[in-house]
Amino acid sequence: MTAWLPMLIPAIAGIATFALGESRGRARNAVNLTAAAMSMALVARLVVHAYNGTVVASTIPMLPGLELGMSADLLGLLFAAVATVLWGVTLVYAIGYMDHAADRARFFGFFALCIAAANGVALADDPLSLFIFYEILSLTTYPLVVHTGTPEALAAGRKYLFYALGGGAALLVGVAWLATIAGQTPFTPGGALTTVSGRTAELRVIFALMVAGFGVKAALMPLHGWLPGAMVAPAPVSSLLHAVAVVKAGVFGIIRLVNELYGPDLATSLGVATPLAILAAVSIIVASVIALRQDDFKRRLAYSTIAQLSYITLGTALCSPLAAAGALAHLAHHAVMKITMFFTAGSVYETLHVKKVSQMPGLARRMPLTMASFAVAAFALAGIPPLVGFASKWMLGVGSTQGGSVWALLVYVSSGALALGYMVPILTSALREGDHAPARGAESDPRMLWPIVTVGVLTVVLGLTAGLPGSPVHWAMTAIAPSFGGWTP
Amino acid sequence: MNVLAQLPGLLVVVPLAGAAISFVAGRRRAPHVALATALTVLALAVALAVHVLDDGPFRYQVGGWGAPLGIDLVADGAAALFLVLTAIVGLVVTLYATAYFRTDDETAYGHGLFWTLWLFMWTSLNALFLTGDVFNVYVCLELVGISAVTLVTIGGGAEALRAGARYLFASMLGAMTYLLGVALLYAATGQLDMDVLRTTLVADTTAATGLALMIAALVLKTALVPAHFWLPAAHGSAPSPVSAVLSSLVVKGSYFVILRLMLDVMPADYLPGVEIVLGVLGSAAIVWGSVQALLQTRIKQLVAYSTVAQIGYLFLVFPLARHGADVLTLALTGVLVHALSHGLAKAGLFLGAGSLMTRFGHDRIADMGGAVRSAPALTFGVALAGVTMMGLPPSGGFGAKWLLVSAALASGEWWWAAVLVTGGLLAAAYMFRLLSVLLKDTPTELHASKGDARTEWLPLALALGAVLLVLAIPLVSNLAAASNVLIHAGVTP
Amino acid sequence: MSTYLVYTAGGVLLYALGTYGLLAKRHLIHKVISANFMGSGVFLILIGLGNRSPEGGPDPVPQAMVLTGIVVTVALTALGLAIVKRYYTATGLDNLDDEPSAGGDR
Amino acid sequence: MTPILPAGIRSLTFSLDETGTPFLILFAFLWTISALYAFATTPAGERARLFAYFVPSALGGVTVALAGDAISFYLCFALMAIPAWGLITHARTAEARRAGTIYLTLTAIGEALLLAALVIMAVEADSLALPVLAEAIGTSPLRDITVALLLASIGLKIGTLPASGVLPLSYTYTPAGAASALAGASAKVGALAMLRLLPAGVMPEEWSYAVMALGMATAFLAAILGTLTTTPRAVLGYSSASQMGLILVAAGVSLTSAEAAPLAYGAIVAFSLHHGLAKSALVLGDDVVSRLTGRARTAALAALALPALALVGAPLTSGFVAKYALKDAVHALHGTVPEAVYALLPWTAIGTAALMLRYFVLTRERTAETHVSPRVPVALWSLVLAAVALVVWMWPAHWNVHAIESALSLSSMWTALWPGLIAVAGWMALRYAPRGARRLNGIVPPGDVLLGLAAAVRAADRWLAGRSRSGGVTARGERADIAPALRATERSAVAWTAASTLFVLLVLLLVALSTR
Amino acid sequence: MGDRRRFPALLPLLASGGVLAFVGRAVLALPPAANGLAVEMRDGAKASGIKNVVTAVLLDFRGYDTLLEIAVLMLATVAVLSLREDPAALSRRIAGRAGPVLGALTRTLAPLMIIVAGHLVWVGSSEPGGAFQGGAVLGAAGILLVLSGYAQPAWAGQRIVRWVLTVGLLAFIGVALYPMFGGGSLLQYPAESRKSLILFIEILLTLSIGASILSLFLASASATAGGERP
Repeated sequence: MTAWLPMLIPAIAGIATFALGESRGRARNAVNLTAAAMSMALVARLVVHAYNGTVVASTIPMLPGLELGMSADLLGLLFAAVATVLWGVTLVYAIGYMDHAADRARFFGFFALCIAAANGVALADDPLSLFIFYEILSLTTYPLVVHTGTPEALAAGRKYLFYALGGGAALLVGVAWLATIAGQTPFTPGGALTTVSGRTAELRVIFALMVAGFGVKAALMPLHGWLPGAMVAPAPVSSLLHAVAVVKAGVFGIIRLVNELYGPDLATSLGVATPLAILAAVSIIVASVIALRQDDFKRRLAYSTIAQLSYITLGTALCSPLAAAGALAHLAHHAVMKITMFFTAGSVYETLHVKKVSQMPGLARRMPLTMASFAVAAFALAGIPPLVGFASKWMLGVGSTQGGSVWALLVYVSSGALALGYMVPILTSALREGDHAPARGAESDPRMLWPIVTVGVLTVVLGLTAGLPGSPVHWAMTAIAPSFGGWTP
Repeated sequence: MNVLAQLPGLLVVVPLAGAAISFVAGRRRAPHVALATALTVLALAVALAVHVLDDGPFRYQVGGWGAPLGIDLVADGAAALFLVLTAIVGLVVTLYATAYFRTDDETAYGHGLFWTLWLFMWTSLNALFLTGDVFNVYVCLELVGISAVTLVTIGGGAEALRAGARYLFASMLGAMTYLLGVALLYAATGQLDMDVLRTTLVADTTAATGLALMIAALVLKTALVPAHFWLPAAHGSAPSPVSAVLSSLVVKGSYFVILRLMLDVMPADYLPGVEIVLGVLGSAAIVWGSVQALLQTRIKQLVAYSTVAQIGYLFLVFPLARHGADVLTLALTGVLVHALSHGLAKAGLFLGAGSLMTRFGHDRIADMGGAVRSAPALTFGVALAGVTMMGLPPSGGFGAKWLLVSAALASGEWWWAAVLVTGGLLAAAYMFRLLSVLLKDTPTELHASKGDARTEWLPLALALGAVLLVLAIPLVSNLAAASNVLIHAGVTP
Repeated sequence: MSTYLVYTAGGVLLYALGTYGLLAKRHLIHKVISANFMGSGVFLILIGLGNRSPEGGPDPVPQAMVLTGIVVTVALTALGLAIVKRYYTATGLDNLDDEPSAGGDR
Repeated sequence: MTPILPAGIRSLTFSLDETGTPFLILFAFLWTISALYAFATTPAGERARLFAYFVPSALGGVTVALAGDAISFYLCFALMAIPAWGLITHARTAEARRAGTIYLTLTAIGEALLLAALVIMAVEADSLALPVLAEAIGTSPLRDITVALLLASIGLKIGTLPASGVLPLSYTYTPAGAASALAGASAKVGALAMLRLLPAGVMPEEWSYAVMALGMATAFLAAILGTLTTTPRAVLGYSSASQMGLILVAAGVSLTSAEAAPLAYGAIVAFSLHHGLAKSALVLGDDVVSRLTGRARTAALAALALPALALVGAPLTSGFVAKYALKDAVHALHGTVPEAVYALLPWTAIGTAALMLRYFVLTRERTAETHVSPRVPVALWSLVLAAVALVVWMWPAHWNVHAIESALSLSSMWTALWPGLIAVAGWMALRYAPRGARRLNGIVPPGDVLLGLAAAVRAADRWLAGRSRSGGVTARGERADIAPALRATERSAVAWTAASTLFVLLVLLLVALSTR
Repeated sequence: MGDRRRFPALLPLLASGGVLAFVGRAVLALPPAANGLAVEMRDGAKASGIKNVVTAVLLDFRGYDTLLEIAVLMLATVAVLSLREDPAALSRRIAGRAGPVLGALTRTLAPLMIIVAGHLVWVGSSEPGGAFQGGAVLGAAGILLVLSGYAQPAWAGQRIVRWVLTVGLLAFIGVALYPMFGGGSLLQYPAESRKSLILFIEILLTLSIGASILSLFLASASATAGGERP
């Protein structure tokens, strides 16, 4: 039962939020923050268990011959931890951001449900369970995307759904097909399809279908079209979409798919890993180049997200242990970096109504702490040591090379260069003399400022402590090791 | 009296008595009669389902004669499932109707005869789900047809009358076709009981012609494309509680008979090629119905065309049934789950549409912006019903889609899976066309006074039921295993 | 040609005629009557085919079916007429094609 | 865990070794002078802005000599290079900004290439320690690509063709103090990278020859470009590129021959020290001269001769020794290409001499621009000049004994002098050249082809943007609306006669199928 | 006029022709001799004690069909009643205007018809006849009385009318339920009281059927009368 709690606690919080209604703001905040704290404590406990080799798991019967299962293994817990911790941070931020907005009950309710779904995706023990929570995630995100109810928001929401449901459909067919040929296939490090012999053509098609399904949320090109548009949502939602839950669910799905469903060996011998890797590589480069050309702040971040997600996909698809571990670590690292950036974007919009990079001159003096946090995250994203982004990029690069894919290494380093290319102009624009007068008093609502600083500091701290037991890097390596047989880092 | 053994009989007679009594009771007391009947029937239906789950299917000899002399009722898992669905939807619709039909105008809504007509319809549906006799099916179908046509016209507008007239003629055409089929079948076999027919049917032109006519007639009553011509108008212009019942239950009645005839009564390949035609028409229904739903500008027309599409899913079981017991089990369980979830969700959707129309005072989708502000629970209910229509988890619709897709893939005929998936996506398209308007941020003056709380929460309750159905799939699967189709196919010992 | 075939053939013919009427006749009353044709056709077929017993004497089951069928058809016809009349009252139309009534022949 | 896993701060190691020491001294000296100079010459209001970039850049620029492992090296490299953008754009003019953008782009690419090479080397060595890396890559199957990556990265740093414009771009708009550090120290990190990372004596000869040829080409071509520009700083930039081309020749030598490698390394170190100090002196000198008037100005202009002569390689200067070391290194190789290079090496001095003349002329033309007391700048400049003069005598002797020995021979004196004489003669001749030739004066903007490249990229971007906009419009415009057709189809399909007939036909179809 | 969107008339003709052909073929494919269930029914009828086999089939073997058939009839009545317009207009519009001849005729015929109806019910168990036939005659008598002004038209708003309409069905239901308490199933008449129970049903049914037919007529008439309205 404990394995269900990381999913159930936010879900209950979400329902309670709906039940409390619009007017009881204090109670709503209390419920959500308490739930976040409880989830964090719970995940922490599960992590300790998992590190000690005890994986808490539980199943309930669902479809004929198939069970719905949750299992708190290290791999899933990493994602769950990211979602849960950043939920807490985002909650504080969102309470500040949405201070005067309408429909907060709806907003926070669906927000909590999103986290519940993300935790469900994280801890799902088999493809079916994962699929179910994956789709729930699509659905619970929709109301958040269209939250403002403006025509642009609705259009973006429609686009989001079009993509998400299309992907979901592909995933459904893939999962169902796999179930018909392999039955219940709980995720197993190194591959769960040991009982299937032959049927290579079918397995290839299923792999492609599942990649198409996860690829939508992972914004793998050409399935990325929804992401830039979804930027119309309120900033906490963008943070959630990009950093915490939604897109990460996609790449996490790919991680599970490659490492624990097919297994690196089968994925390689079927010849499905390399095309995926190439697709991811193309996404990285193309998205980065497009990001260079965006003036809209959030759109630029969105294309950056597309590129960074494909880091993870590429690392996973290389089927090399260190690259896979790097991919997993990057899942956490990118979350921290990108949430800083989106918080910044939200903060400058909410405080000064700045939406474009070209409107930023003067911002560095007007919001020094905010922009400093952003700068740190930006450099981390470009992979400057010893910040957090470097650690995973280094792992990915080393892993690529060890796996014999120097080309992937070149993709990574090129992308790092491009990241500098699209991040630095934001900083330089903000550093120019401009219209925004230096701050008098607080630079923004403290409930928005301190979360930004917190995650900003986190990008430094996690980078400096990379490799210590419990750090995402160490965690990722421990979690990924079983998928590669006897590999020890 | 051993109630358990008498359940099939009671399930027909109790609502019939309710109908008669409600007529005598007059328009003020009729709602109470209906409510009491609804509760009783629900209890009976649930008891029957439990009984069937425990002890397996059983036959009930009306008059004590037994087939072939008398008429037998058949209580198997599938029948129990439809009976429970009918009872649940029936109860909710009855509750909703007590709010919806509240008016001081004595002549409105068929002079308060809604309750009687509705209980007659319920009777006929129960009878249809239970009957084991092909001629008795005819009588039941006529009962359903007359009550349905009348309920469509009960609102009294020109559009409703026109729809009712179309429905009536379609109904007549179907009834005559069916009766002709029965005549030929009886002439060829000398039997009317389905179980007897199952064991005695041999290849014969006349019998095959008769059965084909019967199937075709039932297809018309089920409104499978291209025989859907009467449905959108009828379901779209009836009062909302009626639309709910028509869409969620009535089409299932005739479908259930097709299911029995095709999969239980007739030996495999008795009507060669018909199962393929049904599958193809089902696919066409899914695509065409969804596309048309997408084009509608009025809310109930949209929901009605959605029914046209959702009916298509039910027919995919027939081509899949040719692929062995495992696929049949998956597919049958799939359509049963689909029938259930669609029944609940579509009723919820129609009730929700009715509540929206009452609040807005019109039925134009484009002008329903801002509903989410003033009626959040209602909007949420519509959205949840939509989730199940699209077949997204966690919902009953998802369970159905999963099972059917699995069956299609296991059969090797993957194109049915493609149709299913396309249907889900199209459903998403038309549902979100509606939802995106409801979620729009437009300040709207709603007729809040007309918003009885029941009309907001009952649709949500139904939709929630459709969603939570996903948890009951093991139960449905057990009921499917206790259905004669699977037992006679040798799946269940 | 056996006796039963005469009845049956008549029934089939009646049924086909009714079918045509229901399909093609525009006036709603015509349609109701056509449906009755179809019903009568089936009844004739039932009676006719029920009369093939080698022992003489008709088969009672088709007879019972016909009796039930007649009552049902009466009910349907009554409802049909009521709806058609009410429809005419409400719209002034006697067909389903949105065409003005032919006039005089309602 | 293997040592190449990222371990955050624990991955970073710093140590001082024989290779690092001269660079540390050079970097520390130059950055310190440059910091003081910049502090003294920058208006108080702008100091914060300048030093926000200067401090990290200097930090990286100095500690890079101490970096003991791949990650630290990369970190310091990046730390120095990226904030330098702020120094280049400090003037906030459009040109400065454009220069900054190009610089940053090339830096980012260079960083990326370096990182890629470092990753491969770390993997192949299964270690992060710098001394192990170059050794391990020599025997790796990934040797060629790694060396190519390294050379490309270093090439971008030191302004090798076709990126020869990067150095002029980075000096031209930068405030003098900071520019002196960039000129003296920044590009030398590339030299350090050669020593630290390039494998010695393992590459095929062709590689070596190609690198040497590229170095020579850069040396000549950058000189020609430099003479055609219009600001003293740009001239110095091209001069740097030209000089760094010579360093690349040394690197080329080391690639293929293990025996010649020590000589080549000596040459690289010597060149770095010599050029770093001399170029720094020249950059500052330009600024100092512009601050002085009258006799002081004349004296300063005269003093500029010292670093200028050193660059040309006049006897008794550091340049002379450095060039000699290079010659020795090249001479250690046999074959057509090394011999051709050997023969051509003295000719490069003509270009350098021409550049120095041009610099001189341009500096002399500069007028006083500021009224800040020139005392501190002059003092700092004097320190650098002293270093230029003295460094050659503090040479670690064992690196290039031969150079010291032969430095004073007559033949070598002549060898060192004639190119300068040719240059002077040529310059004189040019004064009487036809008008057409004179129009060449100033046709090369600092940055040369890079500017063109940047413009091309911008044009492509505009074109793309325009195309995607118009493309979108056409797509929408041409999309046919099928909704009315679908509605009409449904309307006729549900019309009674059609629909019921269709149904009866369906009945017939089913019957026909059933009774086949 | 109105030739727009006219469906080609040939197609319905072809379709009907196809029906003729296929049904004809099916009929011709039948063997000329077949018993159907005739033998079983006759044997069964002997066991049930009802002399008229058709009545036995209708009310006993397939009594369930008949129960639903009664339901159909009552349903149709309710349906038509629900479609009627303002009941108050009813009496105005169907004003009985009996002339002397019709009056005399009615005075003679009506009682006769009621007697015939009773007779038909009574002989139903052994000869052709029964509740439907009786009810039809009874209904006709009612129509005659209303048209000739001897009786006021009644409508469902009156409780008594509703009771009369319903009593047959209610009785049938009661009788159907009754055996259940004795362990039998629906409509399983106890052997000893079979005949009297059936007669009881038939009598009440005759009343209800007659009332139904009358109501159908009256309600339809009221719908017709609305023709003046736009």
